Amino acid sequence: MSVVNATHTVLSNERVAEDTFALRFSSPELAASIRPGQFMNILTDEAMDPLLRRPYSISAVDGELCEILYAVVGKGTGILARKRPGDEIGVFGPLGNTFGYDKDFGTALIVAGGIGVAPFPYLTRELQRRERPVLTFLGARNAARAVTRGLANVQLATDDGSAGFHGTVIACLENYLAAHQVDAPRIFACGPNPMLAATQAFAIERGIPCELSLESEMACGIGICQGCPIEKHHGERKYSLVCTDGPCFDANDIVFHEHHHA
Amino acid sequence: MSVVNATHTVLSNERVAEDTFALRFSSPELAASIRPGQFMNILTDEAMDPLLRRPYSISAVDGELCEILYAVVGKGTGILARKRPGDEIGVFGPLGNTFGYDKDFGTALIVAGGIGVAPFPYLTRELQRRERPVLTFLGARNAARAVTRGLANVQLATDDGSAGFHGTVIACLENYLAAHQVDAPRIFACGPNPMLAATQAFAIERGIPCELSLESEMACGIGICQGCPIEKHHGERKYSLVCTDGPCFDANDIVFHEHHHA
Amino acid sequence: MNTSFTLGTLHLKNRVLVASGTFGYGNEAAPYTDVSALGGIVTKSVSQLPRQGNAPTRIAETPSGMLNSIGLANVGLDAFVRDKLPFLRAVGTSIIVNIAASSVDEYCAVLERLEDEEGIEGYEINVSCPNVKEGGLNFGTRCDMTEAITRELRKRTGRALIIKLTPNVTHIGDFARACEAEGADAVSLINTLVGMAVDVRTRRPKLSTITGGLSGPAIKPVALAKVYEVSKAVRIPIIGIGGIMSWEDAIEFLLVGASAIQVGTASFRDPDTAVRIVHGMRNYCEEQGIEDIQELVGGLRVATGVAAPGFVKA
Amino acid sequence: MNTSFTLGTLHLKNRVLVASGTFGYGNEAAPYTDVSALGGIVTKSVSQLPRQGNAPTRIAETPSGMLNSIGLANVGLDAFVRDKLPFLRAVGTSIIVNIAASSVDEYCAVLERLEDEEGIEGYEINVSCPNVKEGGLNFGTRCDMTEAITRELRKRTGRALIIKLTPNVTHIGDFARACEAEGADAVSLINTLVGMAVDVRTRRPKLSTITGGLSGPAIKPVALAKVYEVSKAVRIPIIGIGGIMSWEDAIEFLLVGASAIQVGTASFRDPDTAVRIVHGMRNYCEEQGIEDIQELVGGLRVATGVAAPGFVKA
Ligand SMILES: Cc1cc2nc3c(=O)[nH]c(=O)nc-3n(C[C@H](O)[C@H](O)[C@H](O)COP(=O)(O)OP(=O)(O)OC[C@H]3O[C@@H](n4cnc5c(N)ncnc54)[C@H](O)[C@@H]3O)c2cc1C
Ligand SMILES: Cc1cc2nc3c(=O)[nH]c(=O)nc-3n(C[C@H](O)[C@H](O)[C@H](O)COP(=O)(O)OP(=O)(O)OC[C@H]3O[C@@H](n4cnc5c(N)ncnc54)[C@H](O)[C@@H]3O)c2cc1C
Ligand SMILES: Cc1cc2nc3c(=O)[nH]c(=O)nc-3n(C[C@H](O)[C@H](O)[C@H](O)COP(=O)(O)O)c2cc1C
Ligand SMILES: Cc1cc2nc3c(=O)[nH]c(=O)nc-3n(C[C@H](O)[C@H](O)[C@H](O)COP(=O)(O)O)c2cc1C
Ligand code: FES
Ligand code: FES
Repeated sequence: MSVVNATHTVLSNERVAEDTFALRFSSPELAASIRPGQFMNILTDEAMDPLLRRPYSISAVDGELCEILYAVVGKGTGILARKRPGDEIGVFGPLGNTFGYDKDFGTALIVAGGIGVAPFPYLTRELQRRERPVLTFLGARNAARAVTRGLANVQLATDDGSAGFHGTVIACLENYLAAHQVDAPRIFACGPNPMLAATQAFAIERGIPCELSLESEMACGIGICQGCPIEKHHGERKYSLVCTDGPCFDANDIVFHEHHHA
Repeated sequence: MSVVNATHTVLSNERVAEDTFALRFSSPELAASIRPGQFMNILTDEAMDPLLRRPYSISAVDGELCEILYAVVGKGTGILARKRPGDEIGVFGPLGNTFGYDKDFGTALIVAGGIGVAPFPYLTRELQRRERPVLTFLGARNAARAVTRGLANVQLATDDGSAGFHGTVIACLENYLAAHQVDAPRIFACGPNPMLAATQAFAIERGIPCELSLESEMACGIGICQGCPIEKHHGERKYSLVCTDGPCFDANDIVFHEHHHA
Repeated sequence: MNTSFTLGTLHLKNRVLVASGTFGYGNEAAPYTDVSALGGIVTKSVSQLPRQGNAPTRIAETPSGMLNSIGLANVGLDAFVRDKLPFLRAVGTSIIVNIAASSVDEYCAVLERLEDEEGIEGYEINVSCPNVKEGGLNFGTRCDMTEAITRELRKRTGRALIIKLTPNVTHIGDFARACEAEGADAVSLINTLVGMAVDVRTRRPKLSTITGGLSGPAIKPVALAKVYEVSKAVRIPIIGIGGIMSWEDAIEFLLVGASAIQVGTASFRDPDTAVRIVHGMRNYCEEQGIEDIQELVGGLRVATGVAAPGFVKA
Repeated sequence: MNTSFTLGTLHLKNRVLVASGTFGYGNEAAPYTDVSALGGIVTKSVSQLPRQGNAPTRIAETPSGMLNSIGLANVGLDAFVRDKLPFLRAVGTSIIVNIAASSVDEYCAVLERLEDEEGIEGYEINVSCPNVKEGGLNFGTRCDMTEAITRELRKRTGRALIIKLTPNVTHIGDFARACEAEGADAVSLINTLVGMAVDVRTRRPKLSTITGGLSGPAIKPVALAKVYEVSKAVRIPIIGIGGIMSWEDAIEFLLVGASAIQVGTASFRDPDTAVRIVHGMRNYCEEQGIEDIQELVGGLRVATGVAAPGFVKA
């Protein structure tokens, strides 16, 4: 595995939706080694505040170009949003495991909530390269925040009904499956924990194989801080680490807790 | 007094010598109120590291434009050097007292060491407006670091002799005064403390009126932290504050200590 | 919407004070912020005689913090009463005089002299001072000495008596309990953490006194933990101090148990910070439909049956 | 140029170690840095039985620092010996096993079991653990308990015995003296400061355990002051820990009296940090013409007749 821990130059950093940006940099090594579902840790500058890197999923790879999609929610993403072409960022990756896009299934059902859409343009490309049918269910607060770039067969659901289906992305998925026949589906989901918990419940109830890409506060991204536990049903270890055992987990293994809904 | 405590947009930030930059921004209020010798406190961004603003002398005022000259020596100046037109900085000023350019004297002898040159383009302009003769003695490590913009009748002294007089700026001044007759001189000096101590000794010995613009670590710039003391010979208070009683002091009042030469 | 807070003789119009030694005597910052909008001003520590303070260098920046060793530089009791108090009285905000001393007698003498003066609503006692009688051992690090100071001062004033605690102790709750037992109206915390900085180039300490006091955002997590610990130990009100830079920080201190807060180092970065926090807290309460900000005090939501504190707890 | 350091059975090829709990068991970080270039690895705390650790959330970032409440999550003694030690033995750097326990007996049992194992050069004892017999009171905050642990462990090993001190005490020098008196080969400090963070939005503590341990650059000034204090109290070597991010930071700790240093939180920001510090220190010594890095230990230049420490000192 070729690991990248280097400073890279920002090539572009455009606004692609409300409070949402796509940042691109060139890294032949990372582009060659990183796979859908994996992430990288980004350091915005040398200042000690913020102290820790932030994890970002790889959203697209185009030749030597790597792209991340991010929503501005705080300190680190705020600094990132002010980066301009020519500015530098520290990149460390690839980190974590990948989606099971080579597993045995028929149709890929991508379920994304908010910025949880980030890993899916890259996953979609890899699925299409394998000529696997892809249906995408995208949940967003409103039309202005929906990011559809690089996705396929998008069913949009908005909380305020400003576009597409008026309701949650799960309700949207449920409706769709009631009306259409989908052969050997497999769900790939990423988004806020409440949405993932709902996806998990839905998938288990319907007996649909399902992978969840989880978030957690993280300090290191490589398993040395033990800071990113997620409770599992099975196995002698009570907790797994989101950074190294994940971020992609089988929906059957994960236990969501009340604090996940904060 | 109209005080400015606002965010301003960087208009330009060019390299003017080795590790030395001139940064310009527009502030009608500050331009109208700030005088030669005064300074402003600049906040580079919202991050908590660096925590404190940094003091910079006003180096030039041109209509509504304000300019600072700075040398990259550490954290804050490093961040400042990466600012580009369009980026923002926090500006707080004017702070401190001014040079006595309206006092009663004949010829102004400006003595600058290194980045201590910063306040003098603006002082030079004000002196020339008053049609007072100005002689400038500029000390620099080498030719590449000498910043002569906005100065008048410059005698350059370099530590390595790469340009002008080979030696200290004080020796250069001494030679000059030995060879020339200067009527009712008054010294305005700014630079590293060892240079200021030497200037002080020279001025007192020759009985030349002399003002020193001092530096000190500073937290607040307005007299509320008591963090910037300078020992004085006279008065019942042992210490004065560089930020509010200075930064410009009469050479006769100041006591330099060994730690100033660190 | 009610933001006020009453503590014996002390009536704060809002919960935001400026911390001792970080706002001078009010007059210095007046050109740069609306001092009258503050809940109150805690003065620079006043000692019986003027103090010149420590030799330079007195301050050093650290990551998200700063070290200081000002050495209680202050004009002294007489000059304070003569030159500083008149301005403070006229400001239109509550005045709390912070007292520093090197013996119990000196604490008493300074307070007694101030009792004669109008316009002082309360006292904050800086016990983080070397006790000359005990070879310079810090009053605030010994429960018995903190107790003695509180007892003697309580005898001498009906005005609000606030003891300012140092965080540099093992069990700060014990100190708060001692103050409560001896009749203090409130405790304020935290004072600075002992810290040090070194200049690698010169191989010298950055401060002339070698060690100094660490303040700023770097210490906020420690301050929150200490306030929380004290809130479990005493019933008297707590004034929270330490790294408060924003109204969000201020609310955090209220949630863990502080009835009011003090803004310190933040005023150096921007002298208008405390006033901005006053407005920020008000807006937050209005948005949240909070009628009395008192609702937030101690309002931390703790999940029932929380795991025992981590091994790193003292 | 000599960078090595010997401490009883412990032979460090250089002065840079990685701190317990911040580098796992060495194998996790091996793909990202040249582990063999380190002076040594201090393992994650090992307890007699496996510990699952605390519930999420376990970490929260703070200004220039972070809070953690991992809860000693570790594989336990048997799995450590079986699964982790073989890799560590093969790394080619000194191995120090950090031991955590909830009773003196457990400390002894873990150490005795490890005595049978090859390739362990020393032990670091994490006394910042709740003592079940004393109602969860932290061993490290009581001199007598720290003393007892040191005494009992000293009886049981000839290997380097390092006691890791907590900073959450009034006079850390007393604890270092107790360790020295009971025969410890060295003390390491500091462990984390007790801290807390609150999420204003949810009004909940950010950590599941409410309070946690503060680490990172924010605490470096406190760590330097504690190391300096301990260096005045004992003759045994000190291993400095706390907010070390660069070789300059490392040199600062040597100057104030540390014989070696540990890199903790910095490895999360960049797992290659400790190795970069090894190289940075070497270059510095070469530039300065320093033949033996020992010259720097305690080499702080203090002006004679320094003013008494400022009022803010504990
Ligand atoms: C494996 C992984 C992949 C991720 N991929 C992406 C991505 O592709 N695009 C993207 O925009 N974001 C992604 N995130 C989340 C992203 O890392 C956080 O949004 C980011 O750390 C917030 O940083 P900040 O400094 O702006 O916010 P902060 O100032 O640190 O925090 C702002 C708010 O966000 C919350 N927060 C901070 N970090 C996290 C976190 N890791 N998870 C959940 N809440 C958090 C805080 O509690 C706070 O309420 C990913 C997270 C993980 C763990
Ligand atoms: C009244 C006044 C006016 C000034 N005007 C200018 C100016 O016009 N242009 C300019 O380039 N600089 C000026 N300075 C100095 C400038 O403020 C410092 O160079 C700057 O604070 C360094 O910031 P930094 O973060 O880059 O360095 P830091 O990382 O803070 O420190 C780097 C090195 O610089 C030293 N240092 C830091 N601050 C000071 C200080 N205030 N005085 C002396 N040494 C310091 C530190 O000890 C350290 O060795 C002025 C200082 C004062 C007090
Ligand atoms: C420069 C400076 C001077 C201080 N002087 C005093 C003082 O005279 N008396 C006192 O009780 N506290 C003093 N303090 C402590 C502050 O009042 C406050 O308790 C501490 O700085 C923590 O708050 P902060 O992090 O918001 O600054 C001083 C702090 C600083 C930074
Ligand atoms: C996530 C994390 C886990 C830690 N785990 C342990 C541990 O298991 N045992 C121990 O003695 N110290 C532990 N520590 C404390 C560190 O070893 C170190 O003493 C402290 O973090 C200060 O150093 P730093 O600022 O360089 O991180 C841990 C620290 C962190 C941040
Ligand atoms: S983020 Fe450190 S172990 Fe997962
Ligand atoms: S810088 Fe604060 S008093 Fe001068």
